[in-house]
Amino acid sequence: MTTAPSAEHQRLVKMANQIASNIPTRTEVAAQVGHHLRQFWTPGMRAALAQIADDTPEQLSPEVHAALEGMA
Amino acid sequence: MSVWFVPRDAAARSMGADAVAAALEARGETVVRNGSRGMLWMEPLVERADERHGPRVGWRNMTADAIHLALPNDQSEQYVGAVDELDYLARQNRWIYERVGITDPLDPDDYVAHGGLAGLKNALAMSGDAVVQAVTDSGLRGRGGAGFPAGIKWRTVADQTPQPHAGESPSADRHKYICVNADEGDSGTFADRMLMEGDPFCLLEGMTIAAHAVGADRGFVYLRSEYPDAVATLQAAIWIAREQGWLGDNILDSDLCFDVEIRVGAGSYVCGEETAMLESLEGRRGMVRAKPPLPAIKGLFGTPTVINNVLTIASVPSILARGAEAYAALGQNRSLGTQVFQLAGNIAQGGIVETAFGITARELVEDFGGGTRSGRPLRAVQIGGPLGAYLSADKLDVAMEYEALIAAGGMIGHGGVVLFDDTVNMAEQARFAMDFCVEESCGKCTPCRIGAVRGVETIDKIRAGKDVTANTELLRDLCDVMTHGSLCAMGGLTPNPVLSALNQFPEDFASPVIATG
Amino acid sequence: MSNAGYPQWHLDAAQTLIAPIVASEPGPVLLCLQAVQSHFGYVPGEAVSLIAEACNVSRADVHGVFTFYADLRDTPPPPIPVRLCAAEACQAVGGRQLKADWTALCQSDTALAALTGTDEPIFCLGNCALGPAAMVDGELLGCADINRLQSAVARAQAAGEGA
Amino acid sequence: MNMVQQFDPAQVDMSRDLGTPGAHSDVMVNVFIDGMAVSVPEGTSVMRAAAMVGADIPKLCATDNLNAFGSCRLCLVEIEGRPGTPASCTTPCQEGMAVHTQTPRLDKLRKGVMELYISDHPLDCLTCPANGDCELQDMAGAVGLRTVRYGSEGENHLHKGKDESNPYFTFDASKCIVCSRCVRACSEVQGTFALTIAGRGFGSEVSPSEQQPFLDSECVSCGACVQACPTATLQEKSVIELGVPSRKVKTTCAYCGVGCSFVAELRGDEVVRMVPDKQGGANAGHSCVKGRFAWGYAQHQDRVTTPMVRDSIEDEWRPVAWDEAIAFAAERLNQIKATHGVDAIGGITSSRCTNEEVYVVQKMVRAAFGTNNVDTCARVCHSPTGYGLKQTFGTSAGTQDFASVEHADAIMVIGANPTDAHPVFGSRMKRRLRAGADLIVVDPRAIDLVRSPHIEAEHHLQLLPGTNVAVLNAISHVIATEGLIDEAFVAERCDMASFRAWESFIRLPENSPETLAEVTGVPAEAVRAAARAYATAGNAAIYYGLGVTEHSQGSTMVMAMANLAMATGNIGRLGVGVNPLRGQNNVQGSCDMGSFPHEFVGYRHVSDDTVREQFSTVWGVSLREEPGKRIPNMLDAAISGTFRGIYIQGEDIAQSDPNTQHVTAALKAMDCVIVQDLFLNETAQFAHVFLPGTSFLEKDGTFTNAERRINRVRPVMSSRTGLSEWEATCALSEAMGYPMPYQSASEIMDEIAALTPTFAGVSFELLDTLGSVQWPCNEQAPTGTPIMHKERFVRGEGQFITTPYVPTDERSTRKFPLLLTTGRILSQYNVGAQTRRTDNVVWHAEDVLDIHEADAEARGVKDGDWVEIASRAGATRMRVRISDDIPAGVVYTTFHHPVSGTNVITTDNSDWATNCPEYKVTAVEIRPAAEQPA
Repeated sequence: MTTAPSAEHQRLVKMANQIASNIPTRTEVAAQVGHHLRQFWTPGMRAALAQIADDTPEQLSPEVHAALEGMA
Repeated sequence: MSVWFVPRDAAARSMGADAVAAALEARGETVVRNGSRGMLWMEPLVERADERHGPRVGWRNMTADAIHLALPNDQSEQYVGAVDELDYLARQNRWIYERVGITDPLDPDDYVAHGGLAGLKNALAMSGDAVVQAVTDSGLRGRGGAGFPAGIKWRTVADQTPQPHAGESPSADRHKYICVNADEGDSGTFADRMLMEGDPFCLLEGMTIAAHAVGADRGFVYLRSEYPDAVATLQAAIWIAREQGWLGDNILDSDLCFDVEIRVGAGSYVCGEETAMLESLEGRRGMVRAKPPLPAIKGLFGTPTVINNVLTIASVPSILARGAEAYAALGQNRSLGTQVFQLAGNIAQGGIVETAFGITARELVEDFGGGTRSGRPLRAVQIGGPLGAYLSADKLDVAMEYEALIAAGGMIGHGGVVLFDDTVNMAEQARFAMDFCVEESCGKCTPCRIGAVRGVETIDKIRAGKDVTANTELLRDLCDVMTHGSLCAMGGLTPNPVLSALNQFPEDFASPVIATG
Repeated sequence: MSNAGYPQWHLDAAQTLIAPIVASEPGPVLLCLQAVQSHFGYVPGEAVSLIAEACNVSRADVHGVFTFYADLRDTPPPPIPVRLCAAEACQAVGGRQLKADWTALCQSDTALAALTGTDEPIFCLGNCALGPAAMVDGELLGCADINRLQSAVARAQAAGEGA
Repeated sequence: MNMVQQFDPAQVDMSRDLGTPGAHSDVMVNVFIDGMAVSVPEGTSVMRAAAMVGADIPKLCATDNLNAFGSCRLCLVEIEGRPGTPASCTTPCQEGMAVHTQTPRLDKLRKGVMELYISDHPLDCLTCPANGDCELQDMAGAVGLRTVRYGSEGENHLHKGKDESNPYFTFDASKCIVCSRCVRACSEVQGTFALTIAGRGFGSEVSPSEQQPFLDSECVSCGACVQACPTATLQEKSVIELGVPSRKVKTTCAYCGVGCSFVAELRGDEVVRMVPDKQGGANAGHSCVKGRFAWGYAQHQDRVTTPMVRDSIEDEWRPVAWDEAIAFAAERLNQIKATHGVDAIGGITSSRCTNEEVYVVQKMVRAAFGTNNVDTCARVCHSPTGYGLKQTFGTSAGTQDFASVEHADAIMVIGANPTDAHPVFGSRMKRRLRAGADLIVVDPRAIDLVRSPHIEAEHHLQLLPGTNVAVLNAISHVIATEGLIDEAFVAERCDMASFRAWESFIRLPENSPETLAEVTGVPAEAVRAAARAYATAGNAAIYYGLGVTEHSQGSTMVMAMANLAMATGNIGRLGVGVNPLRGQNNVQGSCDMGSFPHEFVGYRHVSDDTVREQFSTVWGVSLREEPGKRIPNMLDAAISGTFRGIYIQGEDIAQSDPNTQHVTAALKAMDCVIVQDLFLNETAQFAHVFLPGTSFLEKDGTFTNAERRINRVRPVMSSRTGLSEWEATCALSEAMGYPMPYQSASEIMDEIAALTPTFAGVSFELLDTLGSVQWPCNEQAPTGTPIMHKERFVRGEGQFITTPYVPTDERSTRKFPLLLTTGRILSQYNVGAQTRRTDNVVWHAEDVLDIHEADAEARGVKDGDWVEIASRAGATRMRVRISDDIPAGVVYTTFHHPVSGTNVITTDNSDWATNCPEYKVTAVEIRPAAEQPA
């Protein structure tokens, strides 16, 4: 990826990673992150995150990737 | 080798006792600084004994310059002979004051040798309840003036559960306190002071017995700042008592743990009122508290507290030592035991007279006191301090006990008797009573705070001859408001001297100029 | 003791003075005020804040206590304070006259007045059988008269100079 | 007795002054007052018993919010079988007592006392500001005083000067009767102890601190003394200026989340004063400097009362009629909707507005805009509370009423500063602390509660900003490993599986105080002691504020506190609980009212088909099932160009939201910004439509305070803008094609009640009857619910949630070595829009930066110097104050003045679950600066 990510995308990345590292469970992180994203994020934000996961996968933690896969 | 006794009492010192002691010491004599015998017109009364505990002979009004007279010549005009045989002492019945003047107040061995600790030892062999019962049986009543039965007060405190200080968490230490009111502010009274200077261990012993009786762990003596000698002597006695194991943990090897501290007043007469004293002990303004709650239930720092006067507490060791029954056999009616009367003012033979209740004022004034110092006719006697009534000279046959004095329109107060000769102006004394209230009112309640000021002004108007009839009526109305409306005895009793003067000596209120109505 | 013996007011010294009181005594405000006064001879305004802070009460609290008690003062005492008893037992033996005489003397002798201060009345020194009573620089006098007062002042002065 | 009448205590009008406080006892005693029998709880004073039967006894020093004092001596009575004339205020009723309140003897004594009072009082009743509102005057009449025989030449206090230093009230010592009511109010009610009596006897006088002017004293201007004064000695300047009020309206304060009830007193349409309502459920007659005095902003000249529009933010504002402004706004929003879709617009509701106003805004967004892009300013303060308490207890609200604190044995205050930010509750808490409850403060700063007159925290855990969760985990670790868990409570009330998971987590060595000491800066022993104190107190209560929520782990922290309370059984009764102290007056309400993008009214998720169906039916539109955008997402999308129009109700996001540069960039990027507010605030600089708002004095509706108490806000005066705010919102909605034809605010509440199970029983009628009510209020709880989770948790079983500590990204570095944290002070409120427009500025004219001496010295900064504060986000300037309230490495400031630009330097880090900004931790560096900013 060469284009600079937008502030909006930067925030989504940060939010997703932060949710993954803080979600209060140690056993079912992916499911809980997925649940959280469905509860509180707009469909547009979720779609944008999925796009980021495809475009720049290194920005997102493995738990976020797992969560996105679980939601798909 | 003879031993000399020179009192360390403040009254004796005020007449030069220190110089006399120094002069004797300079001559290489052995000097013991005892308390005062209470024959204050003789101070400094210097005594000599052939041995430490032998019989003593005395010289009155001794000075350093005259000491050489005493040494070789027992027959100087100041010589009084065997002191114990002096009529003034021999006619007394000393319980509280049994050691005062005899012992070195700060010598613990002397204390024990003269019967000290006997009461405490007896008490410790009894249950706390039994001690309370003994005090109840003795008929001992508060010597501060109100005359409340000490046993009932102690019983109330004994029945309470110790409490943490107000505002502390429930898990904090729990306490009960013994507070001794040594704020002896009444003019004409000095028995507390002389006891603390002359036999301080007696007070500490009494407090310790009280602590055992009610389950208290700490005691305070609230002592007025005007008594620096008493503060110093009592403080020294506390240190010595701790060393002796008479205070502190496991007193006399018992389970009792109790210690005493002095709190010095700071110039407030009202702090002699028990709730104001508590406020002051808590470090606050000495404002009177409304009752209830009673201090026995919520007292110092909100905990159950015994508050007694010095003489009340100092009566306790001898009651426990000699028995409640023997004590109750003294006195009359509901005034049992002995009272320490103090003879003062314009009096020839001022001092301490401890005797059973019931003696008449006339006996005290004439037989003991020997009339006025000035030699002029006696005009009035004020009994019971600045809040006590004036009695005219013809009313002295009243028995000195609580109820009889109340019936006579007076009060026994703290046992002070102040004499005035015929030069006194009783309107001026009435004005002073109001003025004293102006000076010393705590300011909490309106009748006292404003009333006293108006009282002075109204008496001034009467004395100046302004609308005398109307203003006299106003003064009487004001006295009524103060008597029945004041929060404490300060405002409530100030009308006593005012009205007694007005009623018995109306001629003094007539204007020196014109007395138009 | 003459007031020449009082050290200069010093905040840190005052702090050291009151710290153990605050640490060990419940209700320490009055004790702190008294400790400061007995050490420095008076309680300067600065001490009020110091004591309030140390005792964890308001300045108003301390001020209220300070102004309630007649003993407490916010200015240094005179070198040799003279106080005459104004109560009844001493009135009965000429206390009022002594007071008037002493006041007159001080009015004519300004040095004496400066030395002994304005006589603040004191009500009862517990010497009521030997009145009039007076307190001269802490020394109790019985049967006081002008001469005895003056010689007591002189004694105190000499003791102060000797110290 | 032949004239005995039985009296029914239920008939007592409690708004009267009964003279002494009520007694709490189950034992009743029967007494006869002037022949009338009355039964009162043991401990009730004779005065109160008499007042209950209508036999009012004259009094001056007694008032029923202060302990009996017994000084005025007007209230003397006679009691059969007892000598003397005791004061009725200090005499408790005893069984069978027969009291006479009116006898010739008493009449004479009372007249005599009154005569003394008047002999030292100016005879200027006719020109006195309190004429007609003076208890001394009333009592002189009551006792029938006709003459003062002492004359007027005696000693008096009439020459005493007047202290006018306080901006809001005067102290006229010549009128003082030394009843000590002011002194006692300052001590007993407010707990500041700024007043005393100086001197004694006739020389006694009221003294602020050391006989200083009020303004220079320790006084915090709460008004309790003015309220308590029976004469004109302490008198509101507004009363002196405007005269004694002629009518009264009960309403609710619009400042903090305490939600004090006030009686607005007016002359015509002009407010003369605001007096705290004795029957106010939240404040019980107390007030603070803001609510009591700082209401003048409502009439401030800066206030805009006409709608305005402009095509571009470069243009000048154009005042227009309401119709035109509404049409303008509707057209712009509809245009954006048509061009960019419904997701391109949204709205923000305000916690300063009423429930009804908030409700219509979120309804407009969901129904007229057609989107769930609605959020609230609670996003930036208490959103983690809603999230965390819902997860653990099942409801997004505090568990107790305020009065509960009076039963707490240990109080843990975390990240809150009640004496400044919630002063009326702070006073209540302090009263309990003075009575002996233990206090644990968890805060980087030594707030006043840590040590102030007569209050001292037993435990102060002075943690580094950002380590709340670590400290709470350490506390819970101690409780779990030292056998302090309330096993019975947990077994009975909580989900055991979640408890076991939590317990095994919390017992891990990584959560021990020893392990965490380095991270938190709190010594392990201090943590252990505090944990034991909390767990063993009996009743332990937690109160917290924005110092908990405004962190990257704000939600985690809320859950950690909930875990702690459940583990120790401190939930579901008086004296315990987990209690948020809400920032603004209606934070609770704005959250309740469906302001969050994922929830309908009553915290029900938009994806819940049943709920959505219900709303669709009542509202007559289809509603979206997916959450909308939160504020930061809206702003991001604005910068990206996909979000283009916003309706902002009463919030100044350009000043109050973090990372100001980012916020302003977003606002600038939009096509239509509609601001509804009292003043042209910072955000309005970027607006196209300005809709004038109404002050609380003009509103009709309800506020819900931090204890879930729904209070009525009543219009004290007519709207200065011509419309209610909800009317303006409805007009816009209608102009956009979705009519909301409400006739009254009451009708809006009826709709809320119909749609919300927890509000089912609420109506204006009920509130007017009961005064206030705490939700849930419905069939099961017709008079409301002071204490929640009593028998069971709202969610059924209490849910433990593991709370691993995850450090924030915002860490001190070599470049930004200090941690900045922020807070409030007493006299100012939030961004200061209201309080800066009042005389409250005399107490706080500027924000300053508190810095530890060592940090100041290392940077060559002295007390009072100007410094530059720089963070990763930006820089601003401020004056410094050397302070030992904070540890080295931490700096602190308030954010009440826009010039301070505090949010220029705060970053856009936020809570992981709710995006509540991390205001409380910003890594900064301080440099000396030559001059103040322009």
